[in-house]
This record gives sequence, C-alpha cells and structure tokens, in this order.
Amino acid sequence: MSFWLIEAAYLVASALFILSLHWMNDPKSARRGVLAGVAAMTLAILGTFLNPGIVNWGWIAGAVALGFLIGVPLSWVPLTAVPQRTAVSHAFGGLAAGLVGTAKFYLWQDTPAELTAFRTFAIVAEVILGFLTFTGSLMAAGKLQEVKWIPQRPVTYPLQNVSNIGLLLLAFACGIALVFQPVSLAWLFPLIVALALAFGVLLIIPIGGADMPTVISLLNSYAGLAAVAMGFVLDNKLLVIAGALDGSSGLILSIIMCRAMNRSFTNVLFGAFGQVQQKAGAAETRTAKRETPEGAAQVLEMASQVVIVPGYGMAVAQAQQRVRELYDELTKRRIEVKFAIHPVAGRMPGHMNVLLAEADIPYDKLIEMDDINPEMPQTDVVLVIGANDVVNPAARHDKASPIYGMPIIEADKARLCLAIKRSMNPGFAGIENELYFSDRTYMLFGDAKAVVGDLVKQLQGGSGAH
Amino acid sequence: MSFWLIEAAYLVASALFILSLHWMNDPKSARRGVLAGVAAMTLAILGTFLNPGIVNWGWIAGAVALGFLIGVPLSWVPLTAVPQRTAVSHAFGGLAAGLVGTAKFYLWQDTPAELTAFRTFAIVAEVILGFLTFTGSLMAAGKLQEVKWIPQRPVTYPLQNVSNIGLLLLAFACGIALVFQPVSLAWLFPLIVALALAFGVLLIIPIGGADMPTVISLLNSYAGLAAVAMGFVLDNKLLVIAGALDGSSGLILSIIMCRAMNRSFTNVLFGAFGQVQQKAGAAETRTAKRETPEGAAQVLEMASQVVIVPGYGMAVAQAQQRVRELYDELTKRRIEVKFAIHPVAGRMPGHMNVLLAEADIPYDKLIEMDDINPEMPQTDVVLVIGANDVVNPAARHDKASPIYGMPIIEADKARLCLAIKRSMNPGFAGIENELYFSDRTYMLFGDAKAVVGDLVKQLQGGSGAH
Amino acid sequence: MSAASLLAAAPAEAAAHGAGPAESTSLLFVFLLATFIGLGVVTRVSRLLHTPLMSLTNAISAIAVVGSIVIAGQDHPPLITFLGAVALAASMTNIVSGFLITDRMLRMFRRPGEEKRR
Amino acid sequence: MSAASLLAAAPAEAAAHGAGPAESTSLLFVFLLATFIGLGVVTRVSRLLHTPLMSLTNAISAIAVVGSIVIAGQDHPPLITFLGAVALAASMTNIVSGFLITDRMLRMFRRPGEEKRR
Ligand SMILES: NC(=O)c1ccc[n+]([C@@H]2O[C@H](COP(=O)([O-])OP(=O)(O)OC[C@H]3O[C@@H](n4cnc5c(N)ncnc54)[C@H](OP(=O)(O)O)[C@@H]3O)[C@@H](O)[C@H]2O)c1
Ligand SMILES: NC(=O)c1ccc[n+]([C@@H]2O[C@H](COP(=O)([O-])OP(=O)(O)OC[C@H]3O[C@@H](n4cnc5c(N)ncnc54)[C@H](OP(=O)(O)O)[C@@H]3O)[C@@H](O)[C@H]2O)c1
Repeated sequence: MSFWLIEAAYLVASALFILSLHWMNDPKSARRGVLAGVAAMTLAILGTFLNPGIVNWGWIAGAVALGFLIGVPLSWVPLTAVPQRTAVSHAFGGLAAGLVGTAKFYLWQDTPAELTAFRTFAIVAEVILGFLTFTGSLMAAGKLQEVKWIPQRPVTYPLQNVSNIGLLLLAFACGIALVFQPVSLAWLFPLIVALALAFGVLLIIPIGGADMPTVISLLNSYAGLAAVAMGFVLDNKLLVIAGALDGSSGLILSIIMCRAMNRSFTNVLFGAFGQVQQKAGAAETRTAKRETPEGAAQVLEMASQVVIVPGYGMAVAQAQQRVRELYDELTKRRIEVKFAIHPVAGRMPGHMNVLLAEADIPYDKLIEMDDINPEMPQTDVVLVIGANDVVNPAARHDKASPIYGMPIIEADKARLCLAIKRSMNPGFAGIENELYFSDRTYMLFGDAKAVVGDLVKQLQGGSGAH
Repeated sequence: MSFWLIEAAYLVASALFILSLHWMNDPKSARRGVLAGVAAMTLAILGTFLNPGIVNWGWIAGAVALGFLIGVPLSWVPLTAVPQRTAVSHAFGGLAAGLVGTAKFYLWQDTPAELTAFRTFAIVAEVILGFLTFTGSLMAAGKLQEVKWIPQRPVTYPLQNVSNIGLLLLAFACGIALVFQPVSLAWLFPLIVALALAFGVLLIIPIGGADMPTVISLLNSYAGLAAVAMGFVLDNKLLVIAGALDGSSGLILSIIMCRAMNRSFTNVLFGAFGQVQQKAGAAETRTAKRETPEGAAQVLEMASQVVIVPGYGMAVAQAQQRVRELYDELTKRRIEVKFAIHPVAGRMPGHMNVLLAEADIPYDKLIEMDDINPEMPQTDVVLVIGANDVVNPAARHDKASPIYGMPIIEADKARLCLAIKRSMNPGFAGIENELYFSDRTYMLFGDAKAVVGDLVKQLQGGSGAH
Repeated sequence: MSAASLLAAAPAEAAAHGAGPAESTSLLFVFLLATFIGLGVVTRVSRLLHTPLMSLTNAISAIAVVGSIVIAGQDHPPLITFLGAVALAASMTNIVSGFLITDRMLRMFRRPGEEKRR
Repeated sequence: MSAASLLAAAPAEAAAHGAGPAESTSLLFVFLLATFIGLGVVTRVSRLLHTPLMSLTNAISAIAVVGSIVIAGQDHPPLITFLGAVALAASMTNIVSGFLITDRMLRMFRRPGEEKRR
C-alpha cells in the first residue's frame, strides 16, 4: 500500500513543481508558484517518510531542525547579497548529492548485484557533478562576497585549461573503470571524489568575479543534473523530474546572460574575462562635462519624458529608495518617468527589477530594453544611475571592443544624458565609455545614493508649493 | 541488445514527435515539423520490427501495402472534405486501438497472471474509447459528408441524454467487474465492445451537423487517449507519449472552438444545437439593400483600404481562386487589401487560412480577429464573402441570441459593407443577421464564386489600361 | 473505490510478471509529463495552421501502429493475427494519409514574396 | 564505447534486483520529457522575475532531500547515517531559505496602484 501512496505523492509533487515554475510567467501568479513549490516539497518529504524501514527519526529531526536554523537566517540576506546566497545554496545542494551518492556506493558494496553498470555510472556522474558543484559554488560565493583570500581577478597560468579538462577526464576515466569493476576497484572512488572537489576549485580560479552570475546559473544546472543522477541511482522519478526542471532553468538563464553579454560559454568559462580591467581604467585623457545637482534638477524639471537607466552602481550604492523619491518628485510634476531595464544590468538577471520593486516602484514602469530603445530619440533626458557597459555605444560600432555586438540601451540617442557615477572608472567590462564624453552628456560625480539624494532635495526645495 | 535498440528508437521518436508539434508554431518551420513526425513514425515502426518473435512478415507486408493503397488516395481529398477525412481517420484510429485491446485481452486469457487489475482496467478503457471513437467518427463523417441516410439535424427523443450516459456507465460497470474477475467473467467483454459501439452512434445522433468539427476534435483526443491506454496495456512509453500529445491537442482545439462560439462542451454534446435552423430561416420580413457587381466594383475601386471577411460560403462555393484574382486587381490599384480571419469561420479551425493559402495569398495578409477589429472604423469597405454568424452584431448586444457573447469581426463598424451570399437565409447558428439590414450594407446575391468572378471582370474591364 | 482496489490489487501481481508496479507508475509519470508538454506545445501552434495541426496529430495518433505490429507479427492464432493485421492496415492508412495531406496543406502557405513551394 | 558496454551490461543484471532495465529506460524517458517541460516553462518566465526564479529553482533542486532522508533514516552503519544526516541538513537549508527568500522578493513586486503585499 505504502508504495502506491508514495508514488501518488510523488506524482502530485511533480505536477506541482511544474506548475510552480509555470506560474512564474507573470508577477500576478508568481506567489502562487511559490506556494505550489512549497506544497510539492512537503508532499515529497511526507511521501518519503512513508518508506518502510525509516527508523532514525532522531537523526532526521535533528538534521531538519539544523536546516531550519541555518536556512531561516540565510533568507534574510540583503538583496545585494542574493548572488552569494544562491551560490552557497548550490554548494549545499551539490554536497547533498555527492554525499548521498557516496553513501549509496558504499552501501551497495555488500550487495554488488545492485551495482548495475547503469547505476554505477549514475553514481559516478552524481558524485562528480555534486562535489564539483560544492567546491565550485563555494569559490564563486567567495569571489562575489569579495573574501580577502580569494583573488577577485581571474588567476591564470600556462596550460591551465588543458590541465583542468585533463583532471575532469581523469575523474571520468576512473568512473568508467568503476563501472566495470565496481567492487574490486572500489578504491578508485575516493580518488574520483578528490578530483571532483579539486576541479570545482580550479574551474573557478580563472574566472573573473563579475562573470560569477553566469557561472552560478551554470552551477545551478549542474546541481539539477546531480539531482537527476541521484534519481537514476535511487530509481526515483520525482528526483529526475525536479532535477531536470532545475537543470534546464539554470541552463536557460546562463544562455540569456551570455547572449545579453554577446559572449559564448567557452569565453565565459575559459576566457579569463576581465583581466584587462586595471589597464583600461588607467588610460584616461579626454575630459567629460560635469554638472551640479542644482543644474541637473533644473534640467529634469523642464523635461516632459525622463528615462532612468539603473545599473550595478545603483545596487552597490543601495540607492533604490532615493531613486523612488526622485520618481515621486518627477511624477508629481506630471513628468513621465520610465525605467529602462537591461537584461544584464547589475550582477544577476533581473537584478534591477528586484531592487526597484523593493523600492515600491510599480512594475509597469520597468520597461525592457527592446521596448524602450525605440522611444529614446523622443526622450528629453536620460538619467544613467551607476550603469556603464549596458549604455556603452561602442557595443554598436567598435568592432575592437570586447562588448561589441552586445545589445545596449541607447542612452546616447536621447536629447540629453545625465550620468551618475563616482569617477571615470570603467565598469565590469573594463572599457571606457564614449557616452560619457559625448557633448550631450553631463556627469554627476559621486556615490549614487548621495547624488540622487541631492537631486531629490533640490526638487523638493524647488517645489515647496506642493 | 534488441531491447536497448528498441528503447533508444522509441526515445528518439518521442523527442521527434514533440519537436514535430513544436515546429508547427510557425509556418516557416511547419514543414520541418512534418518531417520530424515522419522520421519519428518511421523510427517507431522500425524499432518495433526489432521485437524478437515478430514472424508474420507476410501479414505485416500485406497490411502495410493495404494501408498505402487506402491512405494515398485519401490524402487527395479536396480541402473542403478535410473534416470528413479527419473523422474517417479517427474512426480507423479508434478501430485499431479497439482491436489491439481485444486481441490482448483474449491472448492473456491463457496466462491470467498477466491480466493484472491495472492492465485489465487499461484494456477496458482502451476498448471502450477505441470502439466509441470508431462508430462515433463514422457517424460524424457521415453527417459532414451529408450522407442521405444519416439525418443532418439533431435527432432527439425523451430521456436521450440519460439513456446515453446510462449506457456508458453500464459499459464501465462491466469493465470494473472484469477487473476483478478477468477470466471467469470474460463473457462480459463482447458486451462491453457492443455497448461502446452503440454509444458512439447514440452520442452523435443528437448533435447537429455543423457542430461536427468540435465533436471531431473531441474524438481526436479520445483516439489519443485510446493510444495512451494501449500504452498502459503494452507497457509502452512511446504509445503513452504520442497518445498524450494527441489527446491534449484535440482537447485544446475543441476548447478553442467552443470559446470562439461562446459555448460549453455540455452545450455542444447535449445541447442538440441547430434544431431551430429551419424556423429562424423562415421568419423574414425586412428588406435589405441590393447592389450590382458593377456598382460594387466602383465602390471597391474608390476605396483605399478594403477588408475581406471570408466565411463558410467561400469554402462551399470554392471561390478562393476568384478571391485571389480580386485581391490582385485591387492591390494592382494600390488598394490595401487585408483578410479578417475569424477563428471559427468555416467549418474547422483555420479553415479559411488553408483555403486562402491554397489560392496563394501571402499569409501576412491573413489577420486574426483581435488584430483587425481595431482597424475596422478606419476601413472604407468590408467585403463579406459567404460569412454570416462571425459578423453578426447580435453577438455583441442581443442577450437573447444563441450566439450572444461570441467574439465577432466587427464588419458593421466599417464605413461601408458589401455582403455576398445567395439569399437572406441564416448561417450555421440559424439566426438572422441585422448587419444585412443596416443602411450601410449592400447585398450582392448569388453564388460566391460567380459574384466575385463578376467583380473581377468589372475591375479588369475598368482597368484595361493595365 | 474501484481505483483504490486497483492499487491494492496490483502489487500482489507484481511478482507474477515482468512489469512490476514501479513500471506501471512510470507510465503514469510519463503520461503526466507528456500531457503537460502537449498542452504547452499545442497552445503555441500558430492559428494559421490549426487545420494542418488537426491532420498532423491525426497521423501521430496512428502510433497505435506499434501495438498493431506486435499483435499481427507475433505467432498467434490466426484470428488474433487477423485482428492485428486489420489494426495495422487502419493505422498505416492514417499515417500515410495524415502526413501526406498535412504536407500538402503546408506547401500552400506562402511567405510574402516567396514562390509557392512544391 | 562506454555507453554501448553499459547497455550491454545492464540487462544481465536485470534479473538480479527489483528495477529491471525497463525501469531504468523509463527514467530516461522521464528525464527527456521533464527537460522539454523545463525548457518550455522557463523560457516563458517573466524577465521581471529572473532573480526570484533563480532562488525558486534553487529551492526545487533541494529535492535531493528525498534521497537524503532515505539514507539518513534507514538502519545503516553510523557513518552512512551521518553522511545522510549532513545531506539532509544541507537540503533542508536550501528548501527553507530558497522558498523564504523567493517569497520575500515576490512580495516586493507591486502592481500599479496596488498596495505592497505583506
Ligand atoms: N546582470 C547579469 O546577470 C550579469 C552577469 C554577468 C555579468 N554582467 C555584467 O555586468 C555589467 C552590468 O552593466 P552595468 O552597466 O549595470 O554595470 P557596470 O557596467 O559594471 O558599471 C557599473 C558602474 O557603476 C559605477 N558605480 C559603482 N559603484 C557606484 C556607486 N556606489 N555609486 C555610483 N556609481 C557607482 C561604476 O563607476 P564608478 O566606479 O566610476 O562609480 C561602474 O562604471 C555588464 O557588463 C554585464 O555584462 C551582468
Ligand atoms: N470553424 C469551426 O471550427 C467551426 C466549428 C463548429 C461550428 N462552426 C460554426 O460555423 C459558423 C461559421 O461562421 P461563418 O460565418 O463562416 O459561416 P455561416 O455562419 O455558416 O454562414 C455561411 C453563409 O454563407 C452563405 N453561403 C453558403 N453557401 C454559399 C455560396 N455557395 N455562395 C455564397 N454564399 C454562400 C450562407 O448564406 P446563403 O445560404 O444565403 O448563401 C451562409 O449564411 C459559425 O457559426 C461557427 O460557430 C465553426
């Protein structure tokens, strides 16, 4: 009987997981999606509890409690730390998969009949994926958190890629050997684990901190595939389904990011992107026009349509609240304010949307790049807040530029452009931005939060009447 | 080994079937979709041939040859006969499913262990679905083909629905009994088959000929579900997958049709819709304005934007070629011609699109209802060719009308309307159409093909210069 | 009630033959997933192509051919073989006519400017 | 080469234990279908919600909890149980934090006019 109950629970859970992702297609139904996910996960867990032979309730209770103890605080992180948190979670996911695989392997040593070629292969895949996700994600989290002893910039050395790939191949070679001699060659297993752990670290070292978001989504899909492999090991369809959903989602997100950056996976993974950063930042000669908050405020007051282009800088400066106030001041004056959202503005997909949503800006004001660009020529003022690469016209014409071909928000087409940043330093791509030297652009130097704050003050002063 | 080859073939086939439907999302890739479908089917068949124990190659060859003999001519039917052809195919599909189920049931009588409750249940489902689809589709085809001895109009008698449902329930009751006593109660099996066959006929009798398209797509999904059941019987995933794809497609198409007619399934299946037809046709008093082809041709020549609304009448009259010539004449004069396509114009979904495509009209001129309606007020002339219900304004305001709430093409909003039909008779819904009495509407009475032909002659005469 | 007893019944049988209960539940999962895919894919089929879609799915539903071949092909009493052969012929008819007519219709759809496809 | 030998090897084992080859191929079918669904569903996720999507899938991938419970819960040598417990704790962490943070983010998205959701 319990068999059928469990299968039924898993079946419903699978459907709910699918619906959960499906409902994310619209902010209106998104929270229902989360509910569906929670329900599915609960069903999956309760179903599993029905398994005959589950006895160590103490251990389970303890582990679950521990999970809550770590999990709840982990969900309080500030939004800017979301990428790190995600990375850490992937690490946990990978660890879990790896450990389960390891446990199964050693359990089945006593009943070799269970270790079919198919299963052994699955175990090997699960363990390699799991453990490389574990260390890889930890490294990624470290780089994003800018931990001291983890170098931000890509670290490269001769034959790096060759040796990394070699390592992975070696691990799989051992795996294949195990497939044929799962018992007599069991000593290979720890070696595989070690290789996977090492590969995870080495994979990340040559990748620049700013490429981490892409890497994280890739690790996301690895974590998913690890779950799939676990499903193959345990003959569990629910694991396969949820894992596959996860894997494809991670894959698609990273593809979206690569496209929006006009870069290939190989380039992200092995390109050691972002080494040049320092050099580029230095070579600086031409001068840009500056503007004072007073002047900028007046310009904004005179405009009838304003487009705000937020970028990573707004996230770093935590300026979203001030931006909201600015939005209110301008709309109060019947000025039409829209936000131009570049798919890879910030450091993770949809980064800007969450920040602005946090600041209570209605999401129908957040316009996607392709929809806003046609309006740019009719726009009076574009206000760039801590964005750089995503508004760099070089992407359109300068074949030499590393971001050539990356679709951008065409701030340069607007009648006038105000840009808030702390210096003339380049952004993530490490290249200078001619937009800031155009004679229609005025720079407002300073921390985004402070500058926007000044603008708001100016406007409030100006509109004492209201 | 063969086991794995077969499974591999089936796996690839499943993927190809999915892609086949996926590629139908765009006319550009649609033919690739067909290729994928053919490839998948070929793989499935070849894979099955690998089954150990397939010996009667003679029988197989014969049956396959016969299939080609019937199938190839069946694919030459004129486009107007497509609904009938589809119905006939569903009949074949249902028959095949039913026969396989029957064969399996009697084969397993010798090895009762094989007749698990699960399988017996699946067999019963397969046989009932299969055979009711068989007779039901034949009836539907007959009604569409307007075969003499099958009454077009819904035939009703007291307690009809009750008795029909009762019949179905009885069949299932026998099925449940079989589940528990698959061998000792085997004599119930022929009874189930008979009941299913009878139900198929009785299901269609009360449904009007014009509702057949909806019924056909429903039967389509039944055929799919029968294949799914067969999959459960034979432990064959490919059958389950292809069947499920088919089932959901049929379901969605019938839902689309019901929505576009603003009717419910129950209303279609048990509503005995279309009885009123005769009555309504009679009650006719008001007179409509007539127009001659000459006059109409002049009106068209003066227009700058013309929208053509084709309907079932164009299909019946096979007027699409003439319409194409009209289109050419008008565009020659730099008049912008668009076609307004109602989702249920004609007698099957997408009917008009195929006819006009057959007449070589580029598909970017075929505009969906929702996209064309906003343009109507700016339209100089709307030319309605054999359409009626889909342009009946009563759907908007007359709560009493049977089509109230059905979305329509708002021909009445255009500056001027020309309507081609043979008489003032009503259309499928059997209700009169006030559009034809509006003072902005001019009727062109006659067979669509003839009238449009006249229009073309007029225009060619007028534009001898070209 | 029937369902429940079904479930109860099956595991008992499980041992008796090849396909254990696990196998039959796999089929349920496959059914669930395939249905999700079907709904997702078909809702995105271009409205232009609903008629060809009908005949395409019609051809696809002829997948019953797989079952028919097994029945007709294996060494069974002649009556059974005959049933199988009829089923096979019927399915083949659908496959052939279904794909042919779908392609015939699709060939008619002409992109602006583009020549009609043969 | 490895794949082929894999396939060859498995059926032999089949008899030896519960899950026959049919079962393992079912998993392949399930994987194929689920991947199709995943690709279809995720590509239609609103761009607005890509960040919440990341944390949601993150929580979903913690489905590994199922495997962890089995390992940790069954009567095994203490070391195995310990591994299982660690895995379980890790998965639970992801489930809890993943869903909580996703919901926290989604609560922020405010429809025009509508009050912020609590
Ligand atoms: N979103 C994703 O998923 C994703 C993933 C991977 C990579 N990326 C990459 O990240 C980049 C995102 O482009 P972006 O324009 O948003 O950011 P960006 O190109 O990195 O530029 C951010 C700018 O903000 C300024 N800034 C930093 N801190 C600031 C502060 N506190 N106050 C004011 N300004 C500040 C910096 O100039 P100063 O130092 O002079 O202030 C910098 O030029 C793209 O190149 C994209 O390819 C994005
Ligand atoms: N498309 C689908 O999937 C589907 C499915 C089920 C039901 N339906 C129903 O079918 C109807 C389709 O609407 P519709 O406007 O296209 O067709 P309609 O409402 O049935 O009207 C067709 C009109 O064409 C005229 N006609 C018939 N033969 C003609 C000929 N040879 N030359 C000129 N005119 C001719 C008829 O008037 P005369 O007799 O005076 O000539 C008739 O009024 C809707 O009510 C819809 O709900 C459609």
